[in-house]
This record gives sequence, C-alpha cells and structure tokens, in this order.
Amino acid sequence: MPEIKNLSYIQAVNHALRWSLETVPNTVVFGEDVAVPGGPFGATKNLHRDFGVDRVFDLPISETAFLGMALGSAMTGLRPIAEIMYSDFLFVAMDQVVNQIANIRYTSNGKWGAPLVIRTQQGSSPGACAQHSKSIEAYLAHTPGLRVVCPTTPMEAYQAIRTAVVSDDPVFVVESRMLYPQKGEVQLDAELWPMGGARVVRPGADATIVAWSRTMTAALEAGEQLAARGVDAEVVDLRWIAPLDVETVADSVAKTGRLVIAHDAPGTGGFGGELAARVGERCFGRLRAPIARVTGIDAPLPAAPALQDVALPSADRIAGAVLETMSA
Amino acid sequence: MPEIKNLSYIQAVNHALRWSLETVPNTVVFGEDVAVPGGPFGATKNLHRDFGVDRVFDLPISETAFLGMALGSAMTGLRPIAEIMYSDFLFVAMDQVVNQIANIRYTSNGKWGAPLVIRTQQGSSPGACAQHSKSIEAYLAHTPGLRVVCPTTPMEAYQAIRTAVVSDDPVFVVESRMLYPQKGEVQLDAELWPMGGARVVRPGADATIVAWSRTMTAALEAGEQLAARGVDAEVVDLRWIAPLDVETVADSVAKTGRLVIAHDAPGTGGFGGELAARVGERCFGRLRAPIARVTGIDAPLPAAPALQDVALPSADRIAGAVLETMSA
Amino acid sequence: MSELEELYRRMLVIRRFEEELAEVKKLGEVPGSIHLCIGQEAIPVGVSALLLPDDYVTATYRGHGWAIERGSDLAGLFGEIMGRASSVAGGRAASPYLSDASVGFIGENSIVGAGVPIALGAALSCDRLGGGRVSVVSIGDGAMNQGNVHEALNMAAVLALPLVVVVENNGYSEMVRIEDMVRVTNLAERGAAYGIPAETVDGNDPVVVARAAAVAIERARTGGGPSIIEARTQRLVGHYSGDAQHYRPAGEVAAAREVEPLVRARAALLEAGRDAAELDAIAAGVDREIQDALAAARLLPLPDPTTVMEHVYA
Amino acid sequence: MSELEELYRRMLVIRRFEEELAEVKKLGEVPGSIHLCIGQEAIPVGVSALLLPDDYVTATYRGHGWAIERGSDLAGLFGEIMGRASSVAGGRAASPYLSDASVGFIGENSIVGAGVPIALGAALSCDRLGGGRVSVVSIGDGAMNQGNVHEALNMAAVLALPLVVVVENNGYSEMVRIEDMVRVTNLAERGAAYGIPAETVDGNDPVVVARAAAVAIERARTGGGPSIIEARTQRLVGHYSGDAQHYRPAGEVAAAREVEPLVRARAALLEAGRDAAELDAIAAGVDREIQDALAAARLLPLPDPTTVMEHVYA
Ligand SMILES: Cc1ncc(C[n+]2csc(CCOP(=O)(O)OP(=O)(O)O)c2C)c(N)n1
Ligand SMILES: Cc1ncc(C[n+]2csc(CCOP(=O)(O)OP(=O)(O)O)c2C)c(N)n1
Ligand SMILES: [Mg+2]
Ligand SMILES: [Mg+2]
Repeated sequence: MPEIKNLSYIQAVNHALRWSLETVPNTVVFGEDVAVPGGPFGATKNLHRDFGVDRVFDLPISETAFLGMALGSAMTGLRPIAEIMYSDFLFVAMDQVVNQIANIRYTSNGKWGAPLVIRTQQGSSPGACAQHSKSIEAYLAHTPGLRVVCPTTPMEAYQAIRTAVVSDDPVFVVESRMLYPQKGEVQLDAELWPMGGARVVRPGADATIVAWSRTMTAALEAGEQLAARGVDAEVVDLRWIAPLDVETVADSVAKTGRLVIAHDAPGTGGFGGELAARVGERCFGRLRAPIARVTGIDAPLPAAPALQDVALPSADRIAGAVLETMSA
Repeated sequence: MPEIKNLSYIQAVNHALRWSLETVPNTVVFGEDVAVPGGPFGATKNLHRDFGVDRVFDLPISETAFLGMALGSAMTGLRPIAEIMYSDFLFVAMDQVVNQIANIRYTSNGKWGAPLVIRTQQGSSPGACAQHSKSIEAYLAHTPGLRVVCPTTPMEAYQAIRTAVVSDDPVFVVESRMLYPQKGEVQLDAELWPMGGARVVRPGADATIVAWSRTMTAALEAGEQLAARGVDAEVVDLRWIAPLDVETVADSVAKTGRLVIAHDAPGTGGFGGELAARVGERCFGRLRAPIARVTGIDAPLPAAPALQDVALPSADRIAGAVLETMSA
Repeated sequence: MSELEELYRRMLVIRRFEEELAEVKKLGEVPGSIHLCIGQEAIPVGVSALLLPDDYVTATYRGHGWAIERGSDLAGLFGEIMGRASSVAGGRAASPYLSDASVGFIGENSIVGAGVPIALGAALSCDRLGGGRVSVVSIGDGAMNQGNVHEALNMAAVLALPLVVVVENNGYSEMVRIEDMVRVTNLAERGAAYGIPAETVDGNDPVVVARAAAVAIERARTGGGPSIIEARTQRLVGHYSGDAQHYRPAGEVAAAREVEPLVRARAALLEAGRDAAELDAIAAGVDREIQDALAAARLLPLPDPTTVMEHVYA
Repeated sequence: MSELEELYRRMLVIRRFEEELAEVKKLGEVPGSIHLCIGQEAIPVGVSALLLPDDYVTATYRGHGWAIERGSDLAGLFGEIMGRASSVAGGRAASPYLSDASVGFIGENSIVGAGVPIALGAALSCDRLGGGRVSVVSIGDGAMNQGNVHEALNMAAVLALPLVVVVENNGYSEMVRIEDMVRVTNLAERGAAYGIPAETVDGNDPVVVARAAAVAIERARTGGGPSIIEARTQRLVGHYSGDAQHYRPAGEVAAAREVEPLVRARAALLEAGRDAAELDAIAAGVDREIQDALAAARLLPLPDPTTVMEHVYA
C-alpha cells in the first residue's frame, strides 16, 4: 500500500530532504539557521539531530561563499543542498550562480559537473519589504546551465526536491513562502518523477491560463470564478521553468485559442514574455485573441497591504483578463 | 557652426565623460583602472589628469562596495559615474543593483533618489571566455527602477551618457566592446536627447528587424543582404531597453507585418521574448508571420572562435529568418 | 539635566516605542514581521548624541532606534510600520526597510551588510562636498561575515572617508551564535585587516558608547578616516516578532535583563542622587509622547492604491 | 637530482610554455588575451611540489603554471588556449578559464576571487569524504579585496577545512598598485581577522615557497584547518598580452629581472656546483618538450561547430 501522508508544503520539503539524506550518498545540507534551529521556516527540522553536524550544518551570513562551496563540493563528490533563506538574498551571491555554477559543465567540456541543489523561497507577503518579496525565476531562466522548478503543492515540492537531488545538473528549487502552510497528500514512496513537464490542473475548453509558483492559487481561483460565469478555463501549472514544457501549453492553446499568463514577478522581462513569445510562434494563426499577461507591477513591491493588493495578480484580475480575451 | 568630430565609439564615451565632469556639478568618475591608467579600454583617458583625484579615482576590486558607494553618494549630493569593467562582473555586485539602487526611490516614497550612472560594456569577442562575454540587458530590464541604454554608434554613445548623467534615475549605459573601435561623426555641442526612443536606422516595407547593442551590426548587414535579394527590410535600433519604445517597433510591424528580433544574449528569457510578447499583443491580427527571434545560444558562450561563430546571431542568420517570415 | 539623564530619556523613548509596537503587533495592526532593538538602545542613543543634523545614518532592519534618534516623526514611524500612508516612506518600506530623507536617515536595510557600502557613499559625499559631516552605519555582528562589509571597510580606509561603522554585537545572527561563526574573540580585531582603528566597548552603557563615538566621529570630521566601534550588547527579545528563542540557553535573557541599559542607567541615576519620582516622571512623559504618536498613527489613512506606480522613476 | 634542480626544471617548463605562448600569440594563433605568469613560476612549482594526485587546485586566469604543475597535458593546454578541440576543455574555456578534471584542476577563474569559495567547496569534499586530501587555491593580491574571498576565508576557518590559500602578491592588480588599494603592509596580516595562520614569504624562491607550503599542507591534511601563504613576487610582463605597462616606473621590470626565480635558481645551482652545460641541457630538454607540445597542439582540429550545444546539461 502506498505510504500517503497529509502534509503541509513545508513538511513535504522536510520529508524530501530527509529522503535525500537517507537515500542519496554524500548529500549534505547547509545554509543559515538550517541545523540546530531547523530552518527559518522549519524545512530542515530535526535533520541536524538525525544526520549529524557533518551532513547538516549552519553557516555564516556569507551566501557567496556558501554557494561557491556548493559548487566546489559538487564538483568533487558531494551532493550539496544549499538553502538561500529568501530568494532576494540570491543577488548577493549572483556571481556564483551566473558565472560559476551555470558554466562549469559547459566550459569544462563536460568533464566537471555541478550536481547541486539550491533551495529558496519567493513571493510577497503582507508587510514584507521590497527586499523580501522578489520572484526571481526570470533571472534564473535567462541563465543557461541551470534547472529551475517552482513547486505549488506539497506533493510537487516533495517530488521536485527528490528529482533535483538525484539530478547531475544544478537545480534551483524555488519554493513559495505563501504556500508553506497549505496541506496536501504526499505519497512518500512514490516513484521519482522525471525532470520537467507542465501539468494541466484544471481541464477546460474555452481559454488557457498558465501560472506557476504562488500565482497558481490565484489562477485556480480564477478558473472557479470563470466556471461560475460559464467560461471553461484550462489551468496549467508550468512547474518547471527549465526545462520548459512549451508543448503542454501550446497543445492547450491549440485547443482553446486563448492564453492568459500570470506571475507575481514584474511583467517587463518576466518569464511570461518568454512563454508568450514561444506560444505566439507555435500557435500562430490559431490564437483567437492576443496573449494576455497578468503580472506583478513594474516596480519594487511595496510593503503596505493596501498597496500590495493591487501590485500582484489576483484571481479577479486573471479572470478579467480571460474574459477580455473571450470578447476579443 | 556645430562642432562635429569624427570619433571612435570609445573616444565618444571619453568626450561624454569629459562633458559631464565639466558641465554637471558634483559628477565623480570611479572604478577599476579608470584614473591614472585611463580605463582598460581608454574610456577615461586623461580625465584624472584634468579633473583631479577627488573627481576621478581608482578603486579596489570591490564592485559591491563601489556600486553601493555610487548609490549612497548619489542619495547625498554627488552624481557618480561608476564603471564596471565587463558586464559579467556586475553579478558580483548584483545585490546593490537589484535590491538597493533600483529600490530606493520607490521605497522611500520618492524622498530619496539615485541619480547615478553605471557604465559597462558587454558582448563576446574571439577567445573571450564565458565570464567575459555575457550580454546582460535582460537581467536589468526585469529590474524596475533602472534605466538601460545600449548605444550602437559613437554619437549614440555620446548622447546616451550625457542623457544618463543629467537624469535623476539610475541609468545603466551598456556599451559594446566590439563597437569601441568603430568611427562615426559626433556633434559635441548637440542638444541633449530625451531619454528613450528607438530609431529606424534603415527604412523598409517588407519586414522589420529589431536589434540592439553589437547585434545591430549584423542586423544592418542583414538589411543589405536582403536588399540585394529584393527584400526591403526596415531595421530598427531599439537603443533604450528601459524606457522601452514599443510604439516605434509596433508602428513598423503594423506596416511590414513581419518581425525578426535579434540579440546576442541567450534566447530563453532574453529581452527579445518581452518585445515579441508586446508586439504580439499590439499587432495581433496584423502579423503575417510568426515573430522570429535570432539570438545567442542557450549556453554559456564558448571561447573558441570556431564555436563562437555559430553561437551568436550573424547577418546570414538574421537575413535567413527574415526570408523565412516572408515565405510563411 | 545631566548627560546620563538625557541619554536615559532618549533610551526610554526607543524602549517604549518598541514595546508599544510589540503590543500593536499583537493586536494585528502590524503586517509582516518586526525586529526590535530592545536591550540595544544605548548604542543608537550613545552614538547619535554626537551627531549633527546634516550627518547621515544608515542602519539595519533592527533600526527603529536609529530612526528615532535621527529625529524621525514618531507617528510617521508607527504609521510606516503599520502599513499606513506615513510621512516616513508612505507605507512602501515598513518596519525593516524604512528611511527618512528629511532627517538624513539613509535608511534601514534588510540585506545583511548592504548598508555599509551605501553609507560609504554618503561618506564620500561628506568628504567631497565638505562641511565636516560624517556618515554612521550600524550593522550586526553577523554582518561582519558578509563580503559587502569587507569591501566597504577596506575602501573606506583606502579613501580615508568619514565613515563610522558601529557593530552592534548582540551575540546572535538570528538563531546562531557569533562565536560559532567567526574565529576571533572580538570583532574589533578585524579592524587591523583594514588599517582601521577599532575598539570593543560596553554597548549597554550609553556614556561609554558616546565616549567611543566622540573619538570616532571627531576623527572622521577632521579627515582622519573611518573607525569601527564594536558595542557589546544583548537583545532582550527575539530576533523577530515571532521568534520563540528556543535556541537561547535557559536564564540567558533573565541574566541579560539585570544588566540591560535602562536598568543600569536608572540605577546609576538613583545612585547619583536622582530620586525615583523624578525618573518616573520622565518615564511618564515619554509614555505620553509614545501614546500620542501611536494615536496619531492610527488616524493616518491607508495608502491610496491608485498611487502604487508612483516614484518608481523620478 | 637535487630538490632545487627539479624545481628549476619545472619552473623552466612553465616559463618556456608561457614564452612560447607569447610568440604564438604574436603569430595570431591565439584568439583573445592571455595573462602570463612569467616571473611567478616559483609559486605554483613550490606549492605543487607538496601536492598529491588526488588533491585539488584552483587558480586564476593567470593559472597556466598551476595547470602545468597539476599535470595537464601540455599539448592540450596549448590547444585549449589556441581555440582548438583540446583534451583540456574542448576549446570552450581558452586561456583564462581552463580546467582539467582529469588532474584535479578545478580550474582557472576569470572573476576575481571567485575561485576561493569554489576551492572551499573542494576542501569540504576533502574533509567529508576523507583521505587527507587538500584543496589549494591561488589568487592575486588584488583579489584580497573581493567580498567572496573574505567570506570564504572566514568560512574555511569556522569549518576548519583543509584549504590552503596562496596569495601571489605581484604588487599589481592590472594597472594599480596594491599599496594604493589596502592599508596593510603585508596581506598576510589579514589572516588574524579570520584566525587563520598566515605568513609572507619570498615568492621568487621555490624552496622557500615549498617550505611554507609543506607546513600549510600538512596542517590541512591533519585536520588543522586553513592557511594563507602570501608569496611576494613580480610579474616580468604585462597584466595581459596587450599591456604596454606605462604604469610601471622606469627600471622596475629591469630590476625585477635580476631577482626573478629562474635567474636566482640558476645562480644558486651554479653556486652549488652544477655546471652551466648541465643546466643548459635541462633547458634544452624542456625546450624540446615545449616545442613538441606546441607542434602537437597545432595538429589538433578546430572544435566541431555542430557540438556547440553539447554539455550545457548532463
Ligand atoms: C544577505 C542576507 N542574508 C540573510 C539574511 C537573513 N537574515 C536577516 S537578519 C539575519 C541575522 C543578522 O545578524 P546580525 O548581523 O548579528 O544582526 P542582528 O539581527 O543580530 O541585529 C539574517 C541571517 C538577510 N536579511 N540578508
Ligand atoms: C570581479 C572582477 N572584477 C574585475 C575584474 C577585472 N580584472 C581582471 S584581473 C584584475 C586584477 C587582479 O589583480 P590580482 O588579484 O592582483 O591578480 P594578478 O592579475 O596580479 O595576478 C582585474 C581587476 C575581474 N576579472 N573580475
Ligand atoms: Mg547580532
Ligand atoms: Mg596582482
């Protein structure tokens, strides 16, 4: 009988890390406050106790050094899983990501590799300042050599981390802080999932909504709203930013003829642009309306909830955009 | 009589910096090797001699500290012009760009400002390694609060820097190393240009090619090739990535019905995606063929010329893409 | 009024502001988390006693005390933290990232260490634009391990800029101890690596802090370059509002409460002959000030959503 | 053969490789710029003398000498730098970023300082996977001002990892002098800030370097944690291939040529009784080796453009 548990997203992360430490040789887990404290959000709870300080350890506030350490140790036999507490902090260590981790396999002609995982979490929450609310997938997506996944459910998080840990590529697991408390069924002994692949979460015929990360919540809610108004939207969770599964999206759009893309990151230069460009190319002539994007504002995110409310995609705005494509 | 000189791109940069130091109060110029050595490419030649060490000075290899210094000094009365030697090095200082410089005006509700200029240069050259060949405009474009310009000619470079220096916003002037030796007429006493605005460099009726930075050279050459084959391409230099002039591009596409976007940065997540998405939305129903992108490969750039040759957009590839849209 | 009495009053303002904020947070009126400086008040107060209105101050997310000492409007600060259309930053910044140009408060920073390069820039302006002004930046002990701080310290020394770096060593970075994260006993030992004069002082005594600050600030004002002051202190509360502090050994906070700046200053004042009623009157005055500010903040409107795109650019 | 004689020969290999490369560059056979380590050979040679095959080495763009000492194929190195389908990195990396997994060469790095965190990671593997292995990283003097180096040094100390950091202090970062960019006399003084044993040694004497390396490497192998070796040297050529060196005072390079490692080693060997003919024979042997390698490199094919997308992912 499959081992199924009802877990919160953050608990699922914890289980996946535990699985990694138990199952994948030479896995180590490090970051800030991940050992004795068990992680600022509890992702690494009890791992230090159960696997010891050699495998699970705390580090100084030195993200550049520890992402570099992740790379160097991955090149030489370990399988590090590093935690960047908020995705915003990645920018202090961006050189190690863009100029080092992403490059080494290619520039060594495949002789070195970087089998490492960087976990982080992103998104805005009420009162969070502009330095704690970035959504960073587009910066990563534009950096060839990286794999990037944005899980949206406990099961997705569990599987994404396991897939990432056994991968020989550097993988960013970009979790969502707002989704951490959400519960769902997790099959702990599930087969590993292959890397990549979008998922049709809500099948529909009239229009396609694609989202990822926190924004999926709003997208699904928009789907419900639309259903109540007689519009049958297909909602797709993009899941993996890299590798990118354009097929699933394009297949959906080929069917519906309409596409709304939603994400929390600013619209300009966001990954929605890439996706729109790709689908625009693939589905040329089959689109019945322009592809619409519903995104975070082109501004640093404000902290006050009164401003945040209009700064990020809501179900209303996504549903509105779909209705607009329907009347186009 | 207007004062016109025939200058190389790098000389034009030097003139613009000289103009800034002479004309704009409290301007300072700093970076690595910019003072006594006159800059690794000669951009700051003789400025230290003529304006003194208080205004033009060399710094340790500490990009984070000096971009932070640019921000702090801009907030408090100076107008710093900082040089990042290769755009790739920006990633070591990315926090100061993304989480600090881009934010301060917004997060202070307009009470602080960051009137600073960061000059850098980008692009690949034969033998340059993956850490000296990035094109970074898409990372910047996705960071609201920044202005970004990619000049392609000596006169553009001269004017872009002057416009940047008098702006009250932080402006990235992303120069092109490959274009530094190219000569052109520069009117030294020209009126300042407003910020923003694409430019139709080659008018045409059959298809639109948009490019920026080094890739403009290939785009214009493609225009010539196509002309020889009877295809009248309109070539647009996007110039400013932010603010973005979609109108000029959309107007062109409304006329031609065809768009090819070319840039050196990797295609995935590149700024071409954003532009394609915007034009796709604006020109829906008026496109006669899918928007095509001709870009750098989705890989770190290889150093060997034999590999570089196929890694970046060439005139041939751009012309080929245009021909393909013609037959779509 | 004696020097200590004034310092005591100012520490009380910060303490009461922070305590009140904790209450308001419990009432659900503060979105997001807050990082209180309760226990560390002697540091902003001691240093700021030496600052002039056109000097600059940069702090961290634990920087309410510094903003208050700079002279930010208390109602504006409460309002900012409560997500209102405040006079400070319009509600855009909130507790951990607020700034106030009107009083030369460069601002807090929520990226560890990142304020130091920015403060270095303010020091560059002070130097180049003249007037003997200085730039002060406060960071935590944990920040000393960030590359940005290292770079900025070296650069301040090389350029001989008027920068005073105050390291508020409260022994912890979030939930880990500084002694597990460095291999020096005092962080001031790092000053030598930059050729920067550095000293470790009792950060729970505002007079001691002020004395160290006087030397450093005078050095900066007169072209003598940067200084580092490591001020030893303890936070009496959690790292942030929701911190249960499981990681702190039993009795640590209780012991800290015996030697915290307000307890010590009050004892010293009593010792020096002030009577308790006098001190209670000061406290009551401060309390009224805080209550008035909070009441005023509660009347501030919420930010207007239609302004959300304002001030991205000039 | 005496210790010095072997070190001399190995230095000669590097010197001749670099000199030949400069020639090949002049002939137009090398795309891009090259950063030669001419004058600094005693450092990679002295340190590497103590290394074992399964240790790790990380260097900078000025790292050909380190790659050679690691045992990278000379023809492969020439080929890599000449943009050919080399055995080293297939032509993808070129002169400033080459690596060679087959000999534990983590690689060069063209981002100043960035190799230190990576080498720290290799040291973590050495520690956790056992076997007494060590990770050595070479950086320049200017790199000591990068935040990444600071962070990695502190972390190496805190984790007590087997990392040996070799600072090749050649007095310049590109065109600026280190004494204008720091306020310490010896960069080794910074070791104290991290609690890392550090010493400044004569980097033009491979025996002296080897002696210092022996201590540091032994410390690392036996769980004693990291060390810093500042090796003082001078580059006899420009920062990069096109550098006219206007910034160097007249006579500086000429004076440096008097005390450069090969001149000194040769003099010492003659002093110790070796005769000139013997040494010339060594040189001739090295020369043949280099010529053969270059000839072999010239026969390497260009990379196949159809492979350009290979190895982005596993
Ligand atoms: C670059 C970065 N990394 C991590 C964090 C998360 N973080 C916030 S506060 C903190 C601890 C800082 O400790 P310290 O510098 O001692 O200051 P204190 O909180 O004790 O005042 C950490 C790790 C951050 N904000 N920025
Ligand atoms: C982050 C970064 N900033 C700047 C540069 C440009 N740069 C290349 S080498 C160099 C000087 C380095 O000096 P040093 O560390 O002393 O090494 P050396 O060249 O003397 O061996 C600089 C500034 C770079 N490659 N990376
Ligand atoms: Mg602390
Ligand atoms: Mg040097």
